[in-house]
Amino acid sequence: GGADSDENTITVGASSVPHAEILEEAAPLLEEEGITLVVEPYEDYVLPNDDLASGELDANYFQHIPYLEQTIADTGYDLDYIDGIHVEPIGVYSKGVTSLEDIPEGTEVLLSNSVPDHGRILGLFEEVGLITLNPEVDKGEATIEDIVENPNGLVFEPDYDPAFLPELYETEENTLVVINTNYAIGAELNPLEDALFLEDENSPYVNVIAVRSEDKDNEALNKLVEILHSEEIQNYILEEFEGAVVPVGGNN
Amino acid sequence: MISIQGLRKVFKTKTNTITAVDRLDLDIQDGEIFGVIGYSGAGKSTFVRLLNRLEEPSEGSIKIDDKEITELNTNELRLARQEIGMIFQHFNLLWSRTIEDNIAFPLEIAGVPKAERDKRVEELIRLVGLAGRENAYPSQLSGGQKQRVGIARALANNPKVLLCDEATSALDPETTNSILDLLVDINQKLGLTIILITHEMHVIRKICNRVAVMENGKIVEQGDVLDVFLHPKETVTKKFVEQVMGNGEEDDLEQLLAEYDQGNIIRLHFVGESANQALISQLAKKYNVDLNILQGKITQTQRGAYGTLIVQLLGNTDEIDKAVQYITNKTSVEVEVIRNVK
Amino acid sequence: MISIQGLRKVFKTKTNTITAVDRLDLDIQDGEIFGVIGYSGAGKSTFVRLLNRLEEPSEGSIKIDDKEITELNTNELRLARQEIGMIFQHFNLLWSRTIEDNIAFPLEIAGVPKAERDKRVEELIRLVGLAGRENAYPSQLSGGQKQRVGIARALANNPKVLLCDEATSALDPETTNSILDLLVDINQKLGLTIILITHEMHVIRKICNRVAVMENGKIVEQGDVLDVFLHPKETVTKKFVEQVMGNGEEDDLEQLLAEYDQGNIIRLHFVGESANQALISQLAKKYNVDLNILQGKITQTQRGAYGTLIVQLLGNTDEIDKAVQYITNKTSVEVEVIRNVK
Amino acid sequence: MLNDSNIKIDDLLEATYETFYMTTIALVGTFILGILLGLLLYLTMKGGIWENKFLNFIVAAIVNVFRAIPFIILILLLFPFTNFLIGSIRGPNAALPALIIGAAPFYGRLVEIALREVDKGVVEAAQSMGAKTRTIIFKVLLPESMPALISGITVTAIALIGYTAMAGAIGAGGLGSYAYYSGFQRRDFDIVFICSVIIVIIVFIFQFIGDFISNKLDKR
Amino acid sequence: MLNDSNIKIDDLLEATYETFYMTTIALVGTFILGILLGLLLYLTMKGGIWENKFLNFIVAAIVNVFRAIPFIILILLLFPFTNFLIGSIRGPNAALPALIIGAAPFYGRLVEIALREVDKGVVEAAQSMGAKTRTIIFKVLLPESMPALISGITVTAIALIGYTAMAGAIGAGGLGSYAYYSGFQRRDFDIVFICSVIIVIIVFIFQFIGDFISNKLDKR
Ligand SMILES: Nc1ncnc2c1ncn2[C@@H]1O[C@H](COP(=O)(O)OP(=O)(O)OP(=O)(O)O)[C@@H](O)[C@H]1O
Ligand SMILES: Nc1ncnc2c1ncn2[C@@H]1O[C@H](COP(=O)(O)OP(=O)(O)OP(=O)(O)O)[C@@H](O)[C@H]1O
Ligand SMILES: [Mg+2]
Ligand SMILES: [Mg+2]
Repeated sequence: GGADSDENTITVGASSVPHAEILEEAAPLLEEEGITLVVEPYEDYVLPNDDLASGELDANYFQHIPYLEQTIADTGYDLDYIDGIHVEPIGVYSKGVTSLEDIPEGTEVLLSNSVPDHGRILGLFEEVGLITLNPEVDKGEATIEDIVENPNGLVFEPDYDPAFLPELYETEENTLVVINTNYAIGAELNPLEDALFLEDENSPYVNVIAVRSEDKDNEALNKLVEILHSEEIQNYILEEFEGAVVPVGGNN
Repeated sequence: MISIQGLRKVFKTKTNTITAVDRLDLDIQDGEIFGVIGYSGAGKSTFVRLLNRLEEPSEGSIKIDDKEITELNTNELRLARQEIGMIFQHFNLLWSRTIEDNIAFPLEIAGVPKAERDKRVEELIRLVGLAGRENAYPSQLSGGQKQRVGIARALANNPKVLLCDEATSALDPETTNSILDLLVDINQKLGLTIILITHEMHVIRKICNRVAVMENGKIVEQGDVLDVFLHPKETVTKKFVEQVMGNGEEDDLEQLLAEYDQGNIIRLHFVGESANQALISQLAKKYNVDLNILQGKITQTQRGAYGTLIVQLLGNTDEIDKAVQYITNKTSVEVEVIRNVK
Repeated sequence: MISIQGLRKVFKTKTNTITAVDRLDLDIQDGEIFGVIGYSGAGKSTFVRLLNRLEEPSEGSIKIDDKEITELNTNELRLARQEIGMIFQHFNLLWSRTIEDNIAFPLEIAGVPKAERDKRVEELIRLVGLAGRENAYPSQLSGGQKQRVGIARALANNPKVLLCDEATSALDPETTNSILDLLVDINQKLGLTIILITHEMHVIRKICNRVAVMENGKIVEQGDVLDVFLHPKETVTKKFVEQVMGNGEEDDLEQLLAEYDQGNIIRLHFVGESANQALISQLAKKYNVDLNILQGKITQTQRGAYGTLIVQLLGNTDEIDKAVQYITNKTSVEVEVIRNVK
Repeated sequence: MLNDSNIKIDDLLEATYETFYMTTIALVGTFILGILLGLLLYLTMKGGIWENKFLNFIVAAIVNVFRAIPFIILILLLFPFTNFLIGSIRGPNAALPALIIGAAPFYGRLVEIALREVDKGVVEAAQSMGAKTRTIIFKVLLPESMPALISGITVTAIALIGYTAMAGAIGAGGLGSYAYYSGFQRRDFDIVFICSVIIVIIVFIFQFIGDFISNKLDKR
Repeated sequence: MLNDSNIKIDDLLEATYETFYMTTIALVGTFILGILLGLLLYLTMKGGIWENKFLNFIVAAIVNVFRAIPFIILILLLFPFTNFLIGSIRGPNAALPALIIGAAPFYGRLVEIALREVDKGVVEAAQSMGAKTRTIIFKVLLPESMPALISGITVTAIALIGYTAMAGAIGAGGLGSYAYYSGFQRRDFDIVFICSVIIVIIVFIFQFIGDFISNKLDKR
């Protein structure tokens, strides 16, 4: 169903984890309100925005704000978002390095090859004081070239499939490995205990319900956000994802 | 019907340049059975393959039925080829098809309807003695059986010209004979022109009208089969003729001379006149000599007995001389004295 | 040397069950050249393929050099095979190797050192008349040339037993003779045992000691070549013998009878005794008859002239009768009266 | 072990169905298109029936270009075409053009290799009978190379199953993408394991059918 | 158009080098391992020299299983092995085991197909001379099927180039991953285009070399 079908049916594109699962949890609650939610799963980060802009989707739920903004800047799509739903905090792990203070000179940092994550990761490194980024560059778009100060001489290697990072953490002992929390938990790491340092819930990388600008006030879509912010869903998120996904914008 | 001029085929390999067919001229009449003989490597297979342009000539012209084969375009060539059957030295059967379907193949190509095709195939399978094996695959046949499938296939579409490359060399004499009879039969009934490569002279003798002898890509001798048999000019031809005419092999002769160490030994060539058939008995009556037939072969031709006998003459030297003179002067039998005892 | 008992090979196909070799018993002596003849499909190729177990026997035993071939394990079989050369009906050359390397192949297998190998190969290439083509590939050779490569290859490793499956059927008579001479030579010098399948009786005549005739997978007749030639018992053998003995083909005979419509016509079988070679001249002297030699073939064997002549007897009926009686009673020549004029 | 897992039988069945669906349909298309390409390569090659250096180069270029393009980029490039053809760029059907166009050039090469193994003698025999090129193709080349063609399509089928995994990127579903996204990405290795087992079974089925047909047809 | 782009010649050269490096090394491994597997499949098949139903099944199973596993998952499964062998699980070298083990079963099937096309007569000829199986393999089977084996490895090489793109997941680099991550992900389609062109050129080079050798060796 596209935007032009039934008023009370909304089609939302989502990444399978955790977005689609969260939506599936919300669907029955929405049904009670007389709104049918169709979840269209995506495994890719380009198409959901294309499809949203072209009208195939009414909304999507897979990206954080900086990525959405980047896409709008790149494509000129007239997109906006209603509100944030959750954060998937990123953490830095290492077997060999045990404290922020004694990171050896020239330590390698292994990070995801997903370019949209890079600004976020570099921002985290700046926040804990390991590097300084060019202040003229938007944090969200920062790349490795934008590092102006790097006292520890860290070597950033943005070449790895995010899913493999836990394995790299296991074998490449003397490196820093940046792992998305969902992968960390899957690999039976405890982000709070095992991470050298971790994003907090104030991260700007909150995943949002994105819509076409004209639909920002669409009743059904706002209802969806409302339900996603409900206590029931937020508790579900906390329990289901064991801390790898942190709900935001709710009442608690 | 078939007129070949200056035909030439050169194979270039890295190390060699081989002129397989070398400026060959030849005319073959309509309805003729034309034999081609020659040593292994003489260029016989290449020659027939040039006729239907399976091999592109390097030079020269080939006219079949007044069509210049070398100038036909693809489609014309295709149609011309439908009238030229070919039996391959190495069979070239389709392993994916049964015997039946292999034989039906040229009929399918010519667009013969199924019912008619089946009839014709059945008939051919019977003719080549493979009834009962219709559904076998080539890999399940013996060499001679494959050869026969190849023959049946070449005949299936009633071609006007048939090119046979050692069509019977894998066959036993009985089967060979029946195939040859079949060919003669078709030749007479339908006026099929046949070009027949073989190294078996008895095949030539049995069914060919004319014969050409190839050596090093050239035709070194050609003519009526009988003429060539009677008066072979080239060494190669003589060797071939000896095969069918008897054991003229030189080492045999030496052995013979050693064994029969008395009297004269002469070779008599009977050249195909019935008057001379009684020569031996005439000589015995006329002169006081004993004639031992040591070796030889006599066959019948249209004009009479023809062949060679090696005969030992025992007796008085004078009588022997007279006998030999008699043969030389009074008969058409050619005599060659191999050993003269004086 | 080779002793075969109850050998049997059954091919099962979906539609047919074919007993290609059927309870065959045979003994072949050391150093013998043993011929096998038979119609196409008789089971000859299958038979030799069973001897080196290229085809697994369905039943029976094969002893070569007192080794039970059917019971050898893989490695023993391998070693046994190195002593058994084989010439294939369809050559089976490796297209990826030059002539030279094809011939060297069995030597490589036997682990002959390179220098020796090269020498032997050069020698063989010369022997089979392919000098100058050492570096050609099989695809660049004529049928007969391929056949010769196959022969050279089979001989390369000086085998003790040689299995020849129509080794000369693609060859012209000249080449055939030189190959046969080569085989006899090796046979005499090195005591090579040869099993030779062929459909050319003159090959059998020329080099074989004994011959077996196969029909429907069975050996229907066997014995000394001369005996079999002299007294063929089975129809199939007679047909083969006629091939080499002359044109005994029935339709030829009828033609002959029609052409020569006077006098008696008899067939004389000379059975290989030199005493009878002068028979024709003796008869001419003794009786008042003319003897026309119409057709026939006489060849020399170790014991004397051997062969058949078809002779027309012209003259007084009485005299003719006497002459015939003389032959019957006083000579070892067998006489068969084809037409008797009373 | 499996109790901890999030495997949903329904999803698994659906993924299996999708894999089967995509593979089978794509296979048919690949077979046809691949044979076409393979024949073109074979016929136009040096010494071929339609010897044509230029055409051969063009076909080879097309084949090579499409084999060279990473599958994921191929999907992207084909969006306009897919949209025109299927009316959508998502779901299993939308994956088909990319699957076929990705696999056909590959199969085309296998077809070419198979055709080159056909005995030149039988092609000559057919030519000597005055067969049209069409007849030579359908009655000689294809039947005589059929065992190798079938073995080749079996190999391709299995490569296609691999491609379907990547087609997950456009929501085509299938076992590969289920294994990757629901299993691998979520580190739920039970799903990976189960999916792998099912894929292996499917591979065996294809291989078995392929071998069976190929052996059946081989009358040499 | 290219002026807007972020293409860095150095990165491009490095990616090209990585692709070449991985493909070439993996190709050698694949050739050896694939021929081994293909020979095993051929020799143990029904009617083969080492006819052995059980062994044939086992080898076929191994081949099928490894062909079936999606490449990305294969990489994961091989981590312990790779770590043991290479001492690291990242970089071009760490990609090699997965590349080889991913491509070899595939090539193994192509080898099997090629071997089946070898004329049974010449194998029999070698057997009749008392050749060891080793001799038959190295002096008959492989030389007689060499044109098809080379064509097959060419096809495999090009599939391998595709695999190297996926090997980017463990930081192996290469053009495919450069195109995808620096180009596609950043919507810098010039990079995608340039990378594609280079890949196409590499494919042509491999194909050209393969065709050349294969034609050279074909003496039929
Ligand atoms: N693999 C097979 N499957 C089925 N039948 C076979 C097979 N091989 C041979 N035959 C049959 O067995 C019989 C004997 O074949 P064989 O090849 O031994 O004959 P041959 O005497 O050598 O004949 P030729 O002189 O024509 O070569 C034939 O009828 C043949 O069709
Ligand atoms: N494709 C080729 N390349 C190189 N030389 C060739 C080729 N085909 C044939 N020849 C050579 O040309 C010559 C004539 O060959 P052809 O096959 O015509 O001989 P043939 O008379 O049929 O002999 P045979 O009786 O042995 O079959 C031979 O010396 C052969 O080696
Ligand atoms: Mg020839
Ligand atoms: Mg035979």
